[in-house]
Order: sequence, then C-alpha cells, then structure tokens
Amino acid sequence: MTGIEYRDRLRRQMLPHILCPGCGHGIVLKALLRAARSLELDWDRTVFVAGIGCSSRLVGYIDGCTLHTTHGRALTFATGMKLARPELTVIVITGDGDGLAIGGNHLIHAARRDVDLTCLLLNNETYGMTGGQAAPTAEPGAISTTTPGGARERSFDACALAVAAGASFVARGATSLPLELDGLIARGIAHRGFSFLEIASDCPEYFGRYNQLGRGPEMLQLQRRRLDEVDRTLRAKRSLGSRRAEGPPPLRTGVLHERPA
Amino acid sequence: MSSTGESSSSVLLSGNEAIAQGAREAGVGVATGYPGTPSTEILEALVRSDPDRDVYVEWSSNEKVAIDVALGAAIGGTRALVTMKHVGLNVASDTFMTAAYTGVRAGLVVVSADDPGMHSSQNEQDNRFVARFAGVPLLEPSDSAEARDLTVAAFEIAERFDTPVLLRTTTRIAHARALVSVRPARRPDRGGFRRDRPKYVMLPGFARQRRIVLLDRLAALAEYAETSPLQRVELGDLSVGVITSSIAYQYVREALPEASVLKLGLTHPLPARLIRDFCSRVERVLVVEELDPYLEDQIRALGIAVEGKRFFARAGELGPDSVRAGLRLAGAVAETAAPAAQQSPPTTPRPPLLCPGCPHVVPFLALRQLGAVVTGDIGCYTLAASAPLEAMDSCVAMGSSIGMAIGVRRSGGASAPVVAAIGDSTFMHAGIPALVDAVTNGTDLTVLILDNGTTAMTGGQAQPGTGSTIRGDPSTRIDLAALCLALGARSAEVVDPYDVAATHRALEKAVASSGVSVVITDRPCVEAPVKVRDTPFAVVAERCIACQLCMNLGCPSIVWDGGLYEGRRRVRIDASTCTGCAVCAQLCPTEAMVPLTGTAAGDGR
Amino acid sequence: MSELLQGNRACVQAAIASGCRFFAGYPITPSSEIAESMARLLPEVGGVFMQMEDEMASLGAVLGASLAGSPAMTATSGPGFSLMQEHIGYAALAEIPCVVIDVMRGGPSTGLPTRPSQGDVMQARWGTHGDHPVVALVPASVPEIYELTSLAFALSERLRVPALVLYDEVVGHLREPVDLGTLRLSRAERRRPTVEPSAYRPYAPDADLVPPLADFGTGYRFHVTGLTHDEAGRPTEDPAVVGALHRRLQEKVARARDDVVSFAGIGLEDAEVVVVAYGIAARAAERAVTDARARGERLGLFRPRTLWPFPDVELRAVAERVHTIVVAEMNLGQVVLEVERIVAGRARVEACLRADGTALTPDDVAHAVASAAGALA
Amino acid sequence: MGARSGSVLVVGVGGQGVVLSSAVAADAARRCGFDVKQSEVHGMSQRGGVVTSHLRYGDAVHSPLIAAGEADAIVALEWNEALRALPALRPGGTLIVSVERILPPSAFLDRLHGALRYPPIAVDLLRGTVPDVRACDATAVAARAGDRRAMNTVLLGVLSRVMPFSETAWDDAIVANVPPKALGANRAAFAAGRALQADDARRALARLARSDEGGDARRAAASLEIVDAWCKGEMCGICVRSCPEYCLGFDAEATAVRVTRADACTACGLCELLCPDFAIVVHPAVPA
Repeated sequence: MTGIEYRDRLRRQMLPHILCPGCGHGIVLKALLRAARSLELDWDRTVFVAGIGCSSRLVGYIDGCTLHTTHGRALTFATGMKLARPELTVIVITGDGDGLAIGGNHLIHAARRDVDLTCLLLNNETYGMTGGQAAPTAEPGAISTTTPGGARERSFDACALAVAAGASFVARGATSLPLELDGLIARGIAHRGFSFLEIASDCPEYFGRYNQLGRGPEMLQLQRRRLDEVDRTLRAKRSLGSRRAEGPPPLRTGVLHERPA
Repeated sequence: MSSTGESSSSVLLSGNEAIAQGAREAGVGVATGYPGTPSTEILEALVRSDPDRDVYVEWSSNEKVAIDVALGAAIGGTRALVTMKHVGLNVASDTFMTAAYTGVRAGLVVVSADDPGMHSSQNEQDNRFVARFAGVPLLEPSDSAEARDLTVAAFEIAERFDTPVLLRTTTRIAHARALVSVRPARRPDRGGFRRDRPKYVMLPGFARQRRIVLLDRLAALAEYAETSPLQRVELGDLSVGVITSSIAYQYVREALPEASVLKLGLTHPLPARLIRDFCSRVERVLVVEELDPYLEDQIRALGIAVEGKRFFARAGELGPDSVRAGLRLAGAVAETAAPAAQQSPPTTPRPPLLCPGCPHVVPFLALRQLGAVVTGDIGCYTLAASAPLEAMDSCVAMGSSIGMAIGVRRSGGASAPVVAAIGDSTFMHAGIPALVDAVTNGTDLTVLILDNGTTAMTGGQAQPGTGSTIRGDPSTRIDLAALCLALGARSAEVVDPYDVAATHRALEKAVASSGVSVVITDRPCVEAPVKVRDTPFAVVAERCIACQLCMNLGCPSIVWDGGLYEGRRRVRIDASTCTGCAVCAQLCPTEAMVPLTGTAAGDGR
Repeated sequence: MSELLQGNRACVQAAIASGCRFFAGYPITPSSEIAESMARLLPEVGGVFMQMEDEMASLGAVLGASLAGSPAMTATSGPGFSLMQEHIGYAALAEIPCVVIDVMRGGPSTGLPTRPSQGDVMQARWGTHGDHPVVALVPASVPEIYELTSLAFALSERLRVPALVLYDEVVGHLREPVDLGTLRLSRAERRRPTVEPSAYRPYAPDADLVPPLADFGTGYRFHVTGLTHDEAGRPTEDPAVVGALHRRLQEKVARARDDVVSFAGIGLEDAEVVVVAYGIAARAAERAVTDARARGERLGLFRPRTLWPFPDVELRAVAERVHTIVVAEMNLGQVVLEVERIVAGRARVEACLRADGTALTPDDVAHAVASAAGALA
Repeated sequence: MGARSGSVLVVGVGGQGVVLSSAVAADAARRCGFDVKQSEVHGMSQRGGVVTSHLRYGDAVHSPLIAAGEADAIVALEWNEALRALPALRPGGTLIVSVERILPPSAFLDRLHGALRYPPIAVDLLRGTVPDVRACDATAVAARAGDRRAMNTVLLGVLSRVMPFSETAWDDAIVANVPPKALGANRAAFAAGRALQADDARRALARLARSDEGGDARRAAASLEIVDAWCKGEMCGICVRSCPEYCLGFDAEATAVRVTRADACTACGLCELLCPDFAIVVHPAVPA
C-alpha cells in the first residue's frame, strides 16, 4: 500500500520540516507525491506553487519546481505560469487563511476561470504560522487567540464556495484517510480545468490545544468522527438524554462536483 | 404415554421463578433486591406474576438498602422478600447481622444465590456460614419444586420464630427449570407497624437483651430443626448413608438410587439428634456437599465420624460426574467402566465478550492507549481486562474501583495515570461514598463512569440512572454529572463513547487535571432494556487495506473476510449482529466501513 | 513614417516589440488603454492577455508567467500601484523580471482619477517594505514612453529586478506624431543557466552579481521563495547570508548604473539656475527654459529619465556650477527632497510644486525661477 | 434412569437461541407427561460466550445436568461448540449440528499469517467416531423457510425425528414458547427441519472452505526504517496510536519512535501512511 516510492521526491537536506509535531500537513504532502508518481507526472514540467502559511511551506520540501509566493496569491502566480506555459502541470498548495481569507478573491476567480490548475486547500481551521488566530473556516464557537470567547462568525464551506464559483472539479479529503487522498489528488490533477480539493488537516499545536481537541492522534480520529456517514449515524442515535455536547459539523469527503471544463 | 397427557397442576419453572411463586403464595407484600447473577430473575418473575401490583417491588440501589427496605416492611407488618447474589449479602450483612437481633414482625426472607463454579462472580463464598454467623435459620432447596416449598416455609418459620430467614440457592438451582406444582397467589397481609423500641432500637442496652433473645431463639430453632418436615430421611441400603443438601442431593440420588439419604432442607441450626439417629442406622456416613465442608465440620463436631471433602472437591460446582467419581473413590459405588466418552477434537476457546456495539469498548481503548492504571469494577466492562482491550488492572467488589484507585494513587507505585472505571449502576451502588472520600481527602483521581442506563451484566435491570422502576414506570433519573459535581468533583464531562476522539480527549484531559475529574460516557446498552439495532455497517472490500486496526475493538461482528490484501486478511462485518455503532468507521483509515444502505453499493471513488 | 500615437498605446507597442508576451492587469483610469491594447495585440503575437481580479493578482500572474520564461508586464495607476507593492518587493527579493507601468493620477486614495499627478514617485522607491533595489523610468513624451518601456524590459530581464515606468495621465493620454522606425528599442535577453540542472543554484550570481534564471519547465528544478534565502534558494535566517543577499541585490543594480541611469539637459554648461523636472512637468520646464534662454537668461534644465536610481553624480556636478536649482514637480515635494540630499548645500534648492490635478505650466516654472532669482537678488 | 428417559444437550453461542430451543424441547417433554429438568448457565456466558442447556426427561429426574457420555442427542447450533460438547454424547448417540461458524475475536489472533484459530469443519471425518451425525446448514434452511433467525428451530425439527415426543406436543411447545410474531417462521422452520434429509450442508461447507483460504503463511515480520532526526516523538505519537499491533513506542527521551514488538508487525503500513514527518518506512519482508 505504501509501495509507491515518494522519498526520492523529497528535498532530504531540508528535513526535518518545520511543521509542529502531529501536524497533518505532512500526510498530505506524502499523498500528493504518491499521486504525482502514480500519474507519472513529468517532474520537469510540474510546478508546485504555494502562498504563505504552514501548508504553503510544504512546497519547499518537494524536490521539484517549487514556488513559495506571497500571502494569498499563490493562485495568481499559478494562473500566470500556467497560461504562459500551458504544458506545465501546476499544482497549488494553500491553506484556509491563505486561500479563503486574504486569497479568497483569487480562489473564486480561479474557479470561475477554470484554468487547468489543481488547488489543494489544507483546512486546519486556523492561522498556524502566526500563532493560532481564527481562520474563515473556524466554526462558530471555535476558540483562537483572536476569538478568545469563541468565534461568532459563520464559517466558509470551501467546497460549496468553489462549486458556486465555477470550479469544474471539487473534492474533499482528509488526512485521516490518507489513501483516499492519493486518488482524489490524482483525479484532481488529471482533470482538465480548475480542480479544487479541500483537505481537512489538523493543527494540534493551536487549534487542537485551544479547543481541547487533543493532539494529532485524536484529531485524526475526530476527522473520522465527522465523516458524513459516521456523523449521521451518531446523530440519529438515541442517547440517555444527558447533557452531551453537540458534535462538530459533518465532513463530506470524496468528489463532490465534477463537470467537463 | 399419551401425547396430549398434560400434567395440569405442574409447570416448568426455574428455581428463581419458583421462589417468586412461593413468595406470592406466601402473600409477600414487599420485595426488594439488587440484581446479581444468579438471583436476578426472582424479582423479575415476581413482577410478571403480579399484574395487579399487589406487591411493592423495587430494585434497590444496593443490597444494604434492599434489606433495610425489606426489614422495615417486615416490622411494618408486611411479609418481605429480599434477593441478592452471594456477594451481595456481604453488602447487606451489616443489617442482616443485627436483624437477627431485632427480629421481624412479618416474615422476612433473605435470598442469597450462591455461585459455585463462579459462572459470573468474583468469588465462590459459601454463604451457609453467614447464616450460622448471624444466627438465622438457613434453608436450602434442591430444585425448583423445593424452591417454591421452602420459600413458603421460610416465611412461616420467620414469623413463628420472629427472625429473618436465609434462603440459599445456587446457580444450578436458580437457573435450572423443573416441574413445580403451583397454587394461587395470596394477597399480602398488612399487619401495620407496632412501636416496640426495645426490640427495634439497637442501643447497647436493648441489644444486650436481644442477644439473649437471639440465643434462646436459636435453641428453639434447633429443636424445630429436629422435627421439621424440611428434613427428610430416605432409608434404603444401610451400608452407606449420605447426608446432603441442596443440589448435591440430586446427584447423590441419581448416583446412589438405593442408598440411605438424610436430605436436609433446614441446615442451620442443624438437627443434631436427627443426624445422630441417621448415622447410627447406617454403617458408613458420607457427607456430600458443594463448596466448603459446612455440614461435615459441624457433624464431626458432634463427634460423628463422617467422610466428605476427602472425596469431593471443595472448589467449583459439583455435577453428576464429580459426585459419581467421588462416590466411586469412596467405594460407595461399584467401579464400573465409565462410558467411553467421545474425545473432543481441539476447539477454539470462546471467552465472554463485550457485545457488538457495546458502549464500553471505546473508553477502554482510550485508557489502554493512555497507559493508565485502571482499577475496575463489577459489570460487563470487566471484560475489558481481557484481549484485545486489555485495559483493566483490578476488579474486586462492587464500588471497589474508586477506593482502590485512591489507594494506588497514594501508594506511590503508579507513575501512570490512575483511572477508576465503574458502571453507572455500580457507582450508584457503592461508588458514591468512595468518590466522596477522594474529594474530601484531596486525591488526584479520574473516575470513568460508564453510563449505559441499565444494569447490563445481569440482563438490563433498572437502576437509579435508568429513569424507570422495575415495573417500567417512569421515575426520577439521577443526573450523574450533577451528582458528581455536587459531591465536589472538579469536573464531570459527559461524552459519547461512540465518539472515539471525544472519549479519548475527555479521558486525556481528565487524567491531566488535578483533583477528582469525572468522565461519564453516555450511550444506552445495546441489549437492554431496548435492543439497539441501527443500520449495520459493511466493509467496502476494495477499500480495506487489511490493517486490522478495527479488530482491536474485539467486536464480535468484525471478522476476517476471505479476501486478501498484500497477503493480509481483509475484514468483513457480520450485518446480522452489527448494531451500527460506527466506532470501527472511526478507526478505519480508508473509510472502508460504511452504513449498509450508504455508499457500499455505489462506490464513487 | 510617423503616426499619431497615444502614450499608452506606444507603451504597448514598445513592450511587445521588446518581447513582452504576457500581460495581466486590472482596469483603472488612466492606464486602461494599455490593457485594452494588450488584449487586442498580444494574441496576435502568440502572447497571453489576462484580466485579473485585482492588481495583486495581476502582478502575481505576471511573476508566475515570468518564472515560466515569458517577459511580462502589468499596468496600473496609483491605487492599483499601491496594491502591487507587496509583489514588487517579492519580485525584488526573488529576483523575478517584470515591468510595471504606473500611469500616475491625483491621489491619495481615489483622488483625481482622470487628472495628472507625479505623486507616486516616492512610492515607487519605497512603496514596498524593506530594503530593495528598484529601477524606475520616467518618460516625458510618447516617443520616450516607447523607448523607456523597451528599456524597462531590457533592464528587468538583465538585472532580474522589477522595472517601473511612471508617467502621468497627460503623457499617457497624449497623442503625438511618432516615427517608430527612428526610436531605439533596447534588447537584453534574460540570462539562462548554462550548467547542468543538477549543478544549478538559482541564486548563485555571475560576475555581474546577477544569477542566471532558468525557466520553470525546462529541466531545472529549484525553489523560489519570498523568504530570505541562500544561493540554493533555501530559506535562511543566517545573518551572514541574509546580509550578503541584501547587499548583492543593491550592488547588482549599482554596478549596472551606467547602463541604467540617464537624463537629458538643456544649457547645463552655462546655466546659473537649473530647473530639475521629469515627466510632463519637464515639458513645461523645457518651454520655460527655452523661452528664458531666448531672452538670454542663463537658465538650464536637468531632466532625469531614470528616477531610480537617480542620476545623482551628474546632478551634483551641475550643482557645483549653479547657484540655484529649482525642482518642478506635480506633487507637494518629493523628488525635491532627493535633490536637496544630493546637492547637499552646493546650491540653493527651490521647489516649484503643483498638486491640484492640473499640469504645471511654463509660467509656473518661469514664476518659480523668477521668484528664486528675486529671492537671490 | 429407565428406558423411558433421555437427555439432550443443546449447545451454541450466546444470542443463537440455545435456551429457547431447550425450553421448547423441555416443554414438549412435559406435554408428553415426563418429569423434566432443564439447566443452563446464564451470566457472563451470554456475552458472546458458550451457552449450554441440559435437558433431561423421564419418569423421575433428579440431576438437572447430563453426565459425560450420557447425552442421547446433542443439538449444536455451531460447529466449534459441537466439538466442545462431544464428550457429553453417549456411544451411539445422535449429533445434530448446523455447519454454522461463529468466530470469536480470539480466532483472529494470528494476524501476521492470517491463520484462523478454528477447528476445520469436517463432517465426514467426524462420522468416523460419531456414526449418527446429522449436519445441515440450518441458517440457510431457516432463511428458505422465512426467517434465518429461526435456525435453532430447524434443528429442533431434526431433533424431533429422534425424540419420542409427539408432533402435537412439539407444535404446542413451539406455540407456547415462541413470541407470536415469530411463530409462523418458527413453525415453518421446524417443519423444514423435520423434513430435512442428511447432508444439506454441502453448499455451506464449500462456502466456508473458500473463506478459509488464509493469508500468506510464509510471511515473516516486516522491518521498519525510522529516521530519528525527522521524527517528532511523543508530541506527535500518531504512529504509536495507529499501530494495530501495538508495535511502537518511544525511546528514553520520547523524542523518537522505537519498534517495541518487531515480530508482531504485519507490514500494514499505517505508521508510514500516517506519519506526517516522513520518518517511517515499512519494508515488508519478502516471502521466502
């Protein structure tokens, strides 16, 4: 299962990476490298573009053509690059703050343009690099350094947003389902047009700590707890009528939308 | 034999049902108890037999409360029955011992159901000694018919001698069904309370007087025992005489149909003259009894040379084979060639398991992963001590978990977190005082209360957290979290034990905090009182990577599939037993576990 | 053969003629004609035009295209120029060639969208945070827009710097007869690596302190980041490496100064008073100077065509010979500060300023010169 | 006990309906005028454990338990339990067994090799020692009769062929003991069982044989390559928590992961898959 070799695609001299213990982002990178390998992508014609944030740091560890840009703007660089040299496979890695707050406008326009890019948005519901501020994906009630009393705003459903904006391929994966990521990412890359993948990842260091969600292992379990079918099953169940807290919002994974570009 | 020839007066009853029947025939008015195998079905049968609600029946919060209620009822003038398993009598014994002093007014019958062989118990104590210790009469039925008869007799003896009576059964009596002749139930008499402080107020001055009354009563009872119809002499072949009681009698009768037998129904006080007389008529006397040499030692003390435990095991349940073997050893039966029994080919062991969907599994998975020292308690969850969960380190007695955890914590021997795991029913039974102890003495401790809303181990009886009575009537449900907080717990987090992450998190948080932290898991038992059978899950075979992480749950519904993945066995869920708890789906790293109606068929990935 | 050409169109023609094959922009007055022309003309030469969602995106796309090997540019005006500052800094640190046209209008904020101004000149120098080299050219006429836009591409590609071209609304919208055949096109190819891909270090400079730049997609795999980095492109916080990087970035432009810096002058050899002016203001000043010289007054004009780096050595030489320098610009005094710094007391420096949405006039300059002279007298 | 007596041992697994079957048979015996005793063990055994019910009938019955080698018939609702109960069968007695396999979790302990710890279902082999084996796939028969859960009653139908109880007594006993809503299915199941010819189990046997094909028995434990410098240790802990075999722990300083149970590793690869730090590589052992 792990038979697909990915280590030769790593800039080994850059490791260990700067991400915190238990951060799920590394799982995504591994899946991305496996997916790229399974597609037999021409490594000289594949460019990985990222913005600013923990997730965007991932490109630095890929032994390939990598571009670490400014906060929120990775998609703009990617758009220019892809249009200037269409033979390139351009894959963007962004985060929730990077891709939905400061870069939200670029995301919806990239989706609307349907340029043949693949965008992985790693959603850990927080600004990790800056110390755990509320991201636009943080659920109402989420504790962060900027929402000490709990977030009061509604959160983005990034996939719904991408669909509405016109992306021709929209999928959601989770770090707790790493092998599913391989397939989703590979399909996203293979898709002609703008492919958007939201990947539930975890920030144990800030979001997990502030919201008492545990560390990496528990946060991975929490993701699976949130899986649509699990969530629906548990919500439908009779309890003893006690004061059990409401669970987190459900997480629907898989390809959510696909149309020819 | 005519195929329609039905015996009109006899019905097939278990020993427990027969006790309930006897109590009804004796006009019992109040019946209490705490569930405990093999005693549980007595009160349940009693409720079934009493649609008109003539009898007040309750599951008490523990055996001590049960016997107090029953004693109160008895001195209030109503015949009362209290039922428990053998170890329950330890809990009730504080009252039991002194009730022998106060006496009763209306009949009070205490049923102790012993468990030789420890089919579902933590020890094998022989409660016949407790009757002797307390100085109360002891009755031992040997089958269902006698269970009925002796129950009726017990009430009469209780009233005649103004004493509680201990009716002692065993698993083999309680759970075996046999034909019983039944009579109609009698409506309870309500005699009314009569004030009698010297009798009921056991201040030392009064108690000293009652001690004398007790001894006098015992003397009278000893006299009664000599002539009681509950003792039966069956004379036959005089070369060997057997003194026996309870189930052992049946095995003896079968192995030695011709022998002379003194079958004792009232075994405390012992009928010394009757025994001497019987022994004098036979050439050799064997005592055949289960467990300890209770009869044997006392008969020896009478100066009679009897043999018993030389030939019969002191540990474990007797059976027709072991009794026959003992008798053969004793030379009482001919050394016949035993029938050539089949050899059993190697079989796979089948230890008891937590049920599919049991809400107790996940908390123990978490505790194992936290490396906690777990003091356990009495309930289904004790099974978490065995593979694959292997997450319990002690189990002694009802409510022991919390006190023992305090001790382990204070011993300095635990570098790991210490967690007391206790069921909701057990917590109500005997956990609360220990929690108070932990709080008031400032112990850092985590208490995991496994709240499934029922007494699951014994088959789903109501308890204070259920919100209903033994008759199914709604009642006030004790709010465990509020209770614990009121007792001074620093926190009392209620979690869904089907939520793997939340459960782990709550426990991890609790063990890291100071003071007494309580985690309460909240899911109903899947078996009782309501069978939970939600949409079962299925494994999408092509997604299964055969990591077998799900098998660590020990869920009986998860089995190997024929298919292989990289040489390892894929898994499959038995849809006929899966309750749809969704726990395995939260472990599965490939989302292979899906509801059967879900995407199992139309896999779009 | 001459034709009547608008400044913004001349800019487009120069860019395409100089190899620009990618344009990304966002509509904003008074630069919109550039985007409109690009949209028509770029596809004809196989280039790509993109209208982006904002100016940040525009310059982002330009930088992406540039890394893919396409000479690329964007065009904007003050508010958009403000939005581009982060990416100008990114281009400076990551050394990505790009050309940004800023057709200046009255500010701050939305200000005077259709009116001229020279208010962005200091933003061009210091608009993005941190130390960084910048090349900014300030054409004063349609032909000069053509020549300097071309020069901007050449400098940008050669030096791996963002090259800015700033002119105001009047020049941008001005139509002048231009004979493109007579104008100078600058040609400078981006230097690509000659080493094997495995030996390529994207930030290891050649002798001119400029590292060769490989196009993404040509077999060279490397990392480009806006973090300070070592020669291999790896992020670093090592003070020695960081300090050396910053010094090299400055020094690579300084070393090329003679090819970058240019200015025009009138009567500098005998002038007692010199007017320093750039862009459209210089054209008013030129009229004032030529009129004065016709009257026999010893007035001169010093007209920088490169604002950044400023032709400081040349102006200092002039200052040694004159007693007064009048800086005429359409703002409340920006370049005059730089002139004061350069002159450093060698001559009196006076300002002739206008910031009301209208262009400076020859009279304004004449008045300023006269009052400077009067003050002197 | 004279000729007019007999004993039947009903065995199975908790939840299969052993107690109900035994109760029906006991009731049938009672209806035929016999003294009856019937005994089973409750308690922990109902939690997926072994359930045995002893039924003895005759003119007068004392012991509620059947002595070893004295059961006239064994009704086994499950194969493993049939084998476990065999010593109770008298020589010449009848074994009625459903080729049902209920696998306890302990049957799956050998995850490395995939070897099932469960006795092979070999009906023909058994006939060597027990001449009268009546095997069937009771669940399949019950399913055809309307409800697969009535498999226990199918076996009662088979049993009725060797018991001296009248068909009416059986039917009355079923009516008296089975819940009304399941009555139809159970009556049909009983009839199907009574009508059953031997060897109705062939298809089930083939199916079970197929699912017995185990894993690669030659597999050796895998080896793990751990890059200490990349591992973030206990603060992460994802691999340690994910390992199905509890193979992993930490070094003394808890800064890196260590293999603690190398021989238990099945090379499932979860640790590698979930390690966010690229610090683990699983090298499956090459089959010899």
